[in-house]
Formats: sequence, C-alpha cells, structure tokens
Amino acid sequence: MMKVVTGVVGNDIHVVANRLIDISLQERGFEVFNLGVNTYLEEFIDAVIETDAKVLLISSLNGEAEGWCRDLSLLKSQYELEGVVFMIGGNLSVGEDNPDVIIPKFKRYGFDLVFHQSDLGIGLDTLEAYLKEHV
Amino acid sequence: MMKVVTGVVGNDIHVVANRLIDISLQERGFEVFNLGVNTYLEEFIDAVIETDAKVLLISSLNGEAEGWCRDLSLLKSQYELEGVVFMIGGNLSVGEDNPDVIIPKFKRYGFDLVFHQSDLGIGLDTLEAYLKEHV
Amino acid sequence: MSLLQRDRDIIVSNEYVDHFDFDEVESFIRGASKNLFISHAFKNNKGKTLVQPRGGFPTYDKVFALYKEFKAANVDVLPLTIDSNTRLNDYAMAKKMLALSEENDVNMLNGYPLVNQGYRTTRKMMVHYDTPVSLRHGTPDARLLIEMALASGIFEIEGGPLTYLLPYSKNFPLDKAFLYWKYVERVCALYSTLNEPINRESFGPLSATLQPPAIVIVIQIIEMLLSLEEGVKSFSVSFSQTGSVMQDIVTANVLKKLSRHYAKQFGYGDAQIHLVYHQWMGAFPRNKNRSDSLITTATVIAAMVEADKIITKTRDEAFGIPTKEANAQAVDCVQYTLAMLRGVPKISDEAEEENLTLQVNEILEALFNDSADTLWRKAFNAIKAGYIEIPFSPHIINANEVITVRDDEGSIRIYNKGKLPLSERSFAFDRDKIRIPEGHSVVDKIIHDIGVML
Amino acid sequence: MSLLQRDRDIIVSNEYVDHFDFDEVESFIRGASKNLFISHAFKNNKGKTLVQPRGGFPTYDKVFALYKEFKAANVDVLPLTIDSNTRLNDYAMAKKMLALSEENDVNMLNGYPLVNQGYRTTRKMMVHYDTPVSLRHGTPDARLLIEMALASGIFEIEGGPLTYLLPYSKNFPLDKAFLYWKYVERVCALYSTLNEPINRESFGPLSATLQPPAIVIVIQIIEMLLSLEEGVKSFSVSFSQTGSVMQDIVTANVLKKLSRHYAKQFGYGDAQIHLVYHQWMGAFPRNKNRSDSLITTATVIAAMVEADKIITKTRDEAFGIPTKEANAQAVDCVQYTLAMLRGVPKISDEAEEENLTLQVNEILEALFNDSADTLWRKAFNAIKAGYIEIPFSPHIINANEVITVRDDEGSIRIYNKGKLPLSERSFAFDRDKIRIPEGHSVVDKIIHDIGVML
Ligand code: B12
Ligand code: B12
Repeated sequence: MMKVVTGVVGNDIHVVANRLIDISLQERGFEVFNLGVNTYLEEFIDAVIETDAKVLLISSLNGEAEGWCRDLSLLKSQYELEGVVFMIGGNLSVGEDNPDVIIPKFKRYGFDLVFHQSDLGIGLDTLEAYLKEHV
Repeated sequence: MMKVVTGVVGNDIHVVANRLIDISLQERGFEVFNLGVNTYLEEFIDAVIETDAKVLLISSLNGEAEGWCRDLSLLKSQYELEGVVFMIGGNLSVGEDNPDVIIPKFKRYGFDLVFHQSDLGIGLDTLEAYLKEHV
Repeated sequence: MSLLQRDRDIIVSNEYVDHFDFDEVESFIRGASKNLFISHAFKNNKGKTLVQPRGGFPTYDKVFALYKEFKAANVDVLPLTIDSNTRLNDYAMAKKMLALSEENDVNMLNGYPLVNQGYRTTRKMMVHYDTPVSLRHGTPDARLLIEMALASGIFEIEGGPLTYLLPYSKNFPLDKAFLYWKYVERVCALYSTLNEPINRESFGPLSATLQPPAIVIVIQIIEMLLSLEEGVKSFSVSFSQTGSVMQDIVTANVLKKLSRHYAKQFGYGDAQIHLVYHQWMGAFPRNKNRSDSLITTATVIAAMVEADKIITKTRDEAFGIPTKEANAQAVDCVQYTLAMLRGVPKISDEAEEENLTLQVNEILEALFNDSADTLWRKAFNAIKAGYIEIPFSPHIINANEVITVRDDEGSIRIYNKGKLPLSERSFAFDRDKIRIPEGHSVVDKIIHDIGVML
Repeated sequence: MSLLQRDRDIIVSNEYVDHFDFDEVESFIRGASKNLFISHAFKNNKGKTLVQPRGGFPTYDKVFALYKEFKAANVDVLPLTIDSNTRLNDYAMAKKMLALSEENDVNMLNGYPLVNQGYRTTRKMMVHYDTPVSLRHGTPDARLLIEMALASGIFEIEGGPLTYLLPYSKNFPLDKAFLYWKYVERVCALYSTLNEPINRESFGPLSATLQPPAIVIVIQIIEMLLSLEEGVKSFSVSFSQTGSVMQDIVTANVLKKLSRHYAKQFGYGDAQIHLVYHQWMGAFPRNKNRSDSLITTATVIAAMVEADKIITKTRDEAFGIPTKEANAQAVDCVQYTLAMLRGVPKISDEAEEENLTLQVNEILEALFNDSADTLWRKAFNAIKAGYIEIPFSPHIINANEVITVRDDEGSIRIYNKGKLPLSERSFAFDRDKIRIPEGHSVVDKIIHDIGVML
C-alpha cells in the first residue's frame, strides 16, 4: 500500500476537508498518516521521513498557505526526499485570487501538484495519474 | 390657477403614478385635467387646446413612449401651441437605458422637460422653476 | 358547423393572420408532447414548486435566445409575454414596431407580438424547447391571441374577464370581455379533450397596488367558476406577495380552501385547482442587490405557502424589461432557494383566516343573490354596482371608492369599504387595525404604503 | 494590589506590547461614548435585529476603509476579526506577516493583528466611528488580546473556553482555557462597573458542521453561567443556521427559554441575555448569486426567530476573505430585508421543543451532578468523559464518537450518541427520524449533509 502523509498546514484548524481527505485516500487504497490540522511544514517532513511515505498531501483552507510553505524548497534541499510527491490544495490565498497566479507560485515553492479551490475528486484522480506516470 | 393637462401616453395602463401626479399637481396649486391612462398624443393636444392649458405633462411607464411621441414636433407645427410647456417623464425606454441618450432624444422630439426614471418631486420642482423663468 | 366554430372562423379571418388551418392545429395538439402541458407537470411534480419567469421580446430570435438562457437556469415553465399593442388588439401598430425592431435590432415593443408572428413560426420554438409555456398578456379580447397561442403549442393561458380588464384597460366594455373570455374558455375546454388538459390561470395580482385579499380571492373564484362552467379541467388561482408574510399565508390558506370549496359546490369537483404565487408585483427598489433580496424573500414565502408555481421578478424590475441574463439569474436563484430550503413550517392564523373567509363569502353571497340568470351577468352587475372593485384600476367601470392601507404589521386592510357588501363585523376586523400616524393624511399613508419595498 | 491586577501586569508585559497604562484605560472606559457599547444598543433598539458583518484586514488603513464601507451600508455593529496567528498567540509570526502586508500592500494575514497593532492606534479608529465593535477571534488564551480590545474601545468580546477551543484548536489544554477565560470574564466584569456593561458573547456555531442543537445549547448555557459567575451583566447566546427552518425556530425558542431559566436559577436574574443568529456557517455555494440567496434566506429566518443580532456572511464566502464592497453589500441587503419584512409569524413546535429541552436538561443534569467543586471543573470533566463533545472538532480532547446526520426535513439528528448522557426516549426522538437512503453508507450521508447548501 502506498503511504501518504496528510494534514492541514500552519495555524489552520479547518478540519472538515481533512476528515474527508482521510476517508477518500483510504477508499482509494492508500495507507494514510493523518497529522490533522495545525501542522507545521517541519512536522510534515519529519513524518514523511519517518513513515517513508511517497506522497505528502497538504491542505490549507484559511488562506495562509503561502506564509507556511514558502520554505519548502529549502527543506527539500536539507533532507533526502527524492521520489516524494509534494501536493497541496484547498484555498491557497487570502481573498479571491487567480489560479493562474497561484498555481505557478506554489510550483516554484517546490510542489509538484497544486490545486486551488478545486474539487477533491479531481485532485486525487490527478494524483493517481501522476503516480502512475512518475513512480 | 395654471392649467395642466396630464395623462399616460399610448397603450400604457400604469395608473398608479398618474394618480399620484394628479394629487401632487393639485397640492402645488395647479388646475389639473387628468386624461388618465391609455391616451394618444392627439387627444392630449386636443385637450390642451380645449382647456387652454399652459402645461402638458405626459407620463409613460411601459417603455413605449418613443413610438407614441416621435410625432410631437409634427403636431406642434400643425397647431397653435406657443407658450405651452411640453413635459414627459416616467420610464421612457424598453429595457434599461442611459438617460444621456434618452433625454436629448425626447428633446429632439419637441419636449421642453424630460425626466427618465427620476423622482416626481424633483420633476415638478423643475417644472415650477422653468415656468417662473419662461412664462 | 357549431356556433363556436363559426365564430372561430370569423376571428381568425383577419388581415394580420395567414390562413388558419384548424384541422392541422387539432391534430398537432392531439399528438403534442406531454412536456408542453403544464397540467401534466403539475401532476408529476407533486410537492415541487414550479418556477416560471416573465419575459418576451419582439423578435423570434430574441425569444429563442431568452428561452435558451432560461433552460440553462433550469426553468420549469417558460413565459411568453405579449406586447401591449397586441394586448389592445392594435396589430397594425404591433406590426410597425416589430418591423422597426427587426430592422434596427432595438426593442420597440415590450413583448412578443404573437398575432403578427403567427403560429407556424412560433410553434417551431415551442416544439424545440419541449417545455410548458404560459401565455402572459393582459388582453380583454384575447380570442385571436389564444387561437394563435394554442395553435403554437402554448398550453397555459393566463387571464380572465376581470383580472385582465380591471388592471389593464381604460374603457374596454366589461360585458364584451365576459363574452370574449367565454370563447377563450370554450376553446380551451375543447382542446382539453384531445390530450392533457389546457391549463387556465387567473391573474391575482390585479393592479398590484394595495389589493385587499378578500377582493383578490372573490375575483379568483369568479374567474375559476366561469372557466370550469365552460368545461376547463385544470385551473390555477393566484395572488401576489402582499407585503406581509402573515397576510400571504392567510391569503394562500383561504384561497386554497375556498377555491376548492366553490369548485365542488358548483359541481366541478373533478377539476384540478392549483395555487400560483407571484413575487412582489408592486414598485421595486432601484438597487439591484436589494431587488435580489426581495426576490429571495418572496421565494421563501412561496415555499411557506406551498405554492404549486412561483412567478419570478428580476433585479432589473425597477429599470425596464430585464436582460435575458438578469431574468435567468433570478430563475437560477429561485430554484436554488427552493431546493435549499428545508423544514419549512406550515403556518396558519385562525382568526385572520376566519375573517377573510367571512369577507369572501359575504361578497360572493351578494353576487350569487343577484337576480341575473348567468354567473357572468351576476358578476357584471356586481361590478357595475360597486360590490366588487379593485384599488388602482384604470378602468372606467371600477367604482373607485374602496380605500386600503397597511396596518402596523404590513397587512393590507380596508379603510373605506365603498359599496363592498361586507358586514359590520368583518369590516371592523380590518378597519380597527389601521392606525394613520398623527399629522398624516390618508393620502400620505397610501403613498407610503405603495412604496413599502423601496 | 489585587491578585487579578498582578496577573494583568504580567500579561501585558510582553515584548510585543508597548507600555500598558491601566489607569489611562480605566478613565477612557469610564468616559467612553455610550455608542461604543452594544449593551447600550440592545437596550435602545428594542425589536430591531442589529446587523453585524465579519471582517478584518492586517493593516490599520484597510480596516479603516472597511469600516467606512460598513457605515455607508448602515451597519449596526462593527466587527474586528483577528488573524489566526494572533489567535494562537503567535505574535512573532503575526508581526512578520503584518510587516510583509504593509510593505507589499498584500494581505498576508486573514485578520487584524490587534496585539501587534496596539491599543493606542486601534482606539483612534473605534473613537472615530463611535459604533459598537465586536471582537471576533477564536483564541483559547485571549488574555492579552482582550486587554488590548477593551483598552481600544471594543466593548463586546466573543468566545469562551469551549466555543473558542473545541472548533479552533488542536491541543491547547482545556483546563488552561477555562482559567484564561475566567480572567477574561473578570476583566470584563470589572470594566462593566465603569460605564455601560461590557457584553460577552458565546460562539454557538462551533465547527459549523452538523452541530446538534442540544449540544450547542448546553455549551451556550455553560459559557453563559461561567461568565455570569464572574460578574458579567450582559451576555449573548448564539447559534448558526442549521439548514432546517423549523430546527432554527425550535433551537431559538429553547435557547432563549433555557438560557434565561438557568441564569435565573443560578442567581443571575439581573443579567441581560441576548440571542444572536449566525447566517449559514457551513460550506457556501461557489456561485455568488446563490450565496446572496442563502444570505437573504438566513435573514428571513433571523427575523422569524426574533434574533437580537444577526451576523452576516458574504457572496465571497466560498472564495476567500471578502472584499469590503462585497461585505458591505451583504450588510445593506440584510438591513433592507429586515426593514422590508413585515408580519413575520411567531412559530413554535411543541413536540420538538419539548424534546430539545429534555436533551439539554439531561446533559446539564449529568454535568451538574459531577462531584467537582466548581462549574468549570464539572464542565472539564464532562468533556473529558465525552458527556459533551462536538462533531468535527480538531481538538484532541473531543471524544469524536457522536455522529449526526440530517433527517428528511433537513434537521440535524443524533445518529450515534456516543457518551452523551441522553435518555433512551430523548435519543430515540432524534434517531427514529433518520433515514439513510438505500445503498448509501453513513459516511455518504454525512458528506451529502455537509454540502446541503452547495
Ligand atoms: C405595478 C406594475 C404593473 C401593474 C399596473 C397596474 C396599473 N394599472 O397601474 C400591472 C401588473 C397591471 C402591470 C402591467 C404591465 N406592465 Co408593469 N409594472 C408595474 C411596476 C411593478 C410598478 C409600477 C408602479 O405602480 N410604481 C409605483 C409608481 C408610484 O411609480 P412609477 O410608476 O415608477 O412612477 C414614478 C416615477 O416614474 C415618476 N414619474 C412617472 N411619470 C412621471 C412623469 C414625470 C414628468 C415625472 C417627472 C416623473 C414621473 O413618478 C412616479 C412616482 O414616484 C413597474 C416596475 C417598477 N417600477 O417597479 C412595472 C413596469 C412599469 N411594467 C412594465 C411592463 C412592460 C408592463 C406590461 C407591458 C407587462 C409586461 N410586459 O410585463 C403590462 C402593461 C400593459 C400596458 N398596456 O401597458 C415594465 C415597463 C418596461 C420598460 N419601461 O422597459 C416595468 C418597468 C416592469 C419591467 N421591468 O418590466 N404593471
Ligand atoms: C466551516 C468553516 C469554519 C469553521 C471550521 C471548523 C473546523 N474546525 O473545521 C470555523 C467557524 C471554526 C472557521 C474558522 C475560521 N475560518 Co473558516 N470557513 C469555514 C467554511 C464556511 C467552510 C469550510 C468547510 O468545512 N467546508 C467543507 C469542506 C468539505 O470543504 P473545503 O474545506 O472547502 O475543502 C474542499 C476543497 O477545498 C478540497 N480540498 C481541501 N484540501 C484539499 C487538498 C487537495 C490536495 C485537494 C485536491 C483538494 C482539497 O476538497 C474539500 C472537499 O470538497 C469556509 C468557507 C466555505 N468554503 O464556504 C470558511 C473559510 C475557509 N474560513 C476562513 C477563515 C479566514 C477562518 C478564520 C481565520 C476566521 C475568520 N477570519 O473569519 C477561522 C480559522 C482560524 C484558524 N486558525 O484557521 C476563510 C479562509 C479565507 C481565505 N482562504 O481567504 C474561508 C474561506 C471563509 C471566508 N471566505 O472568509 N471556519
């Protein structure tokens, strides 16, 4: 079973999507390590290393993703994280914002898959397709 | 007492404003000849001549004013109507339209005072000011 | 050839009408898709309030585009609103304005000139959309218009001799209106035997201005009975948002109860009677977001009164004929609101309902007691005598004595009963609730009460 | 110096706080304009539902501009929403993000970092607008924050040890939250003696996701009692739109009745208790016109439940922090709707209200029977034991056994009661109304029921 670490990043306590993501990932056959809400980037990285997960799926709903994720490349360079798929989704900016601006921005921060205000099902379909191709 | 002929032009049966206009004109000291709704331009002109009114105040609400009023200049040229103030107001076009287009248009048709979707009180204040100046 | 058919031949022989082929029309209706019949939708939509906007443009293409927009917004019933020249049978003017509209791509008419457009053309659109269409006109003499409508595949006809005359005409003779509508009812009844029934709908909003529920209900019941008398089997009574939630609920409850009661009493217990709720029909605010709020509020009330159909307004109402986008947006939001509303309570107010029932029965009793031989003549006499009249009618026959204002709860109350045959008791119930603020005249109060949604 | 004052001195001695001058603050509050006190507005607005939006931006100027927009829309109560770093007492991060926001004119915080901004600055704005302001935060340890708020002229403080912890925190210790909130209550009580009372408000929406009314009411009553115990004299209980009109009405009726009942029973009959209604707090549709419909529908319900205050959402809800224009538009439309609504019926449902009263009393009885010596310890034990828990809490102390779903009328019902001390009878009343559609799992049903407004 492929291992996924998931959770909600930063000082964000929106838990509803997190519960649904947990269920959906399990239904799709992943082994899920759900760190829940209010999880910092370092904690995510630690968990990925500890569990040897192949996917890190981060949610952010309260608009503060950018502040908490801009250091991802830095962390990636400090740890052995080859082959891990970095994915983020939810509501990635404060206020209404254009996906055409947001998605490239988060890709630059080091995410492979970025979903701003998009459907969970489509996001997970894309993840599975991506995994088939790249892993 | 200054005489005013009023009514609603064409195949228009919106009577509520007409009743209020009647009352308001009387309150302002005019002698009112109210032809009511569904009155044709010729009927208005006849009434002005018959009563020797100084003001013709036409309402139109259902958007069809233009079709019924475009011949005003023609009628004005056929009858002795010097010194009569021609006024129109209400909702002068079908659909939403720009007053900056509508007002000049109706002035071209021969109206001295044109009010599109404007307040009755302001319209009648303007009429009184106009009368003071011109009559 | 029946008498009716002779009349029909004359009616359709009009310089503005191409050859009218009755046989072809009959076979079209006989074979028409069930989806064109609102009577069919009422049967199969138990519980769901059908949503119908208003709308009509002069040209075929614009109506076609409008319907497309409505369908995308999940409309249940399409409207075909007729322009006001056609309403007054002024087909010459309608023709001229239609030509201007087509040439200059500008709307010189406030609706669709169905007679000038003809049924062959119009039917194409109806068959294409395969959705019930409701004819909205306001025509006292609608004989030719409804022949055109039915031949086009429009199987709901709104109006009636009183509701399309008192608010919509200045001096069209009332007795003629009764006879012309008898013709309409008969044609509708005739066609009702071919396929699903044609639905007739009365226009309860009337002049949409401070209409007392008792008069609205009386007029609804009269038009319903006149229609059922001629063999119509599917009928909708209607009223519009009064401005008081409680008065809407009371009106709906009494209207439902009494329309069914009188239909049965007169021997038409087999007819289907539906309730239609019109969103606020009076003056709209000149702020489009507030208009949206008014539209949603009306939708919540429609759900509370369990209307079978709701007729929508738009955020453009105060400005002019709405754009198709604004119109469709309203349909979408009304559908959303109806679908999202859950656990809507069933409400009633016994004292109010009892008094309203009393008022309606009192007026109807006076009418039924008239010595004339037919119902329409009794109704005609009642109106002439001022036993029935509506506030703010432009029509010369209307007595114009009744005065209504709102009480502190917003309910429309009878201040001056004119010649309405109301008992002291039922009148006092209304009158005692009125409070004219100190220093205000009744006229001030009326003006204030007209503008209650501004 | 009192014990409390010693604590206060420590609290405000913080590297992120300029010198805090208690004497100056006291004299400010003593002389503050009555218009800053919502408790004053409640007294003088008998009958009118006060309208309060949500909103906050990182910078002073943006909040100032937001308030200006709100005032133009005729707002009754201004909000000050705090960013989520400040909520978690992470003033360092808030400071960093505030600096970034100011430099780049971009909002790097989802609210106003009041502690970093300081009371001297913030008060200028409050005095300028001279309108009641409500502090919206979600902070378990709000001691410093509320010192700042009160010193700024913000005289309504939302929250409580349970309502700002269970939905808002993952592992902040509950016992500490109780103690920190005790501090808040005491400071509020202290300042309440100087001028008009400071109003405290509980946060009834909780996690805004399938919250059963019994739990909401229990938590409202506990927080109210904890507050009144410390001397607070003006308190608002609240709840959010459930998704069923009837359930909203029942919840409001029982919440009003029982909060007053328990306040009296505990000897605080002199306190003013108000009812606050939150417009739909769950997931909003991603269609702004539909969001407007949802907002208006909620407003109609607020009028039906006779809320003393309504807290509004915006058409931008599904997308992100609203623009000030969208936010003010909602205020304007809500004010319009409240003013235009007339004749709103007073409704109740005896059987529902009886059972809800029973459920609340059962849970509270179990809590009161706990052997601990203080109310907060009893409450603490009740939560630890799972006698009280909320669905969809991120907090580790929450039992997470209770499962709720909607019945066919949209009412939220308890499907699995976990350790809630409900009698068989009161639980069966709920449980028996649930129908899981064939072929669906409970999880399917929950997901469906979360998205009921989409
Ligand atoms: C009530 C109403 C009706 C009632 C009328 C009952 C009656 N006999 O009076 C009923 C339901 C019967 C009706 C019918 C129709 N109506 Co109508 N109706 C309205 C409505 C909702 C309110 C009108 C009203 O009474 N307002 C209250 C009075 C006091 O205000 P007012 O009329 O606006 O007048 C004020 C000002 O305009 C001004 N004013 C008026 N005249 C003048 C003159 C001067 C000189 C000045 C200075 C000011 C002034 O002062 C008045 C007082 O403040 C309006 C929309 C709206 N405004 O919200 C549509 C509206 C006027 N109707 C409209 C239409 C099209 C019709 C119909 C053709 C049906 C249709 N296609 O939908 C038929 C008319 C048939 C016909 N032959 O004309 C359109 C007109 C479209 C346009 N201009 O683009 C409107 C704007 C609705 C819409 N948006 O589509 N209607
Ligand atoms: C319920 C709710 C709350 C509850 C949360 C309870 C809880 N503990 O979970 C409460 C009331 C407590 C709350 C608090 C706050 N909230 Co809130 N909340 C909401 C609300 C209304 C619904 C969220 C929800 O549960 N949706 C249902 C779930 C199932 O949907 P979802 O979360 O959108 O997730 C879906 C998708 O995003 C996607 N998805 C999520 N993650 C991922 C990941 C991947 C990889 C993919 C592919 C997809 C995906 O799949 C999910 C299922 O469809 C939203 C607005 C909305 N959406 O309508 C605001 C919202 C998320 N909240 C917001 C804010 C700002 C806050 C607060 C800071 C308070 C404030 N300032 O108003 C605090 C948060 C404090 C903190 N420390 O974070 C903002 C975020 C602003 C922004 N992004 O610009 C929103 C958008 C509201 C708004 N417009 O202002 N909130």
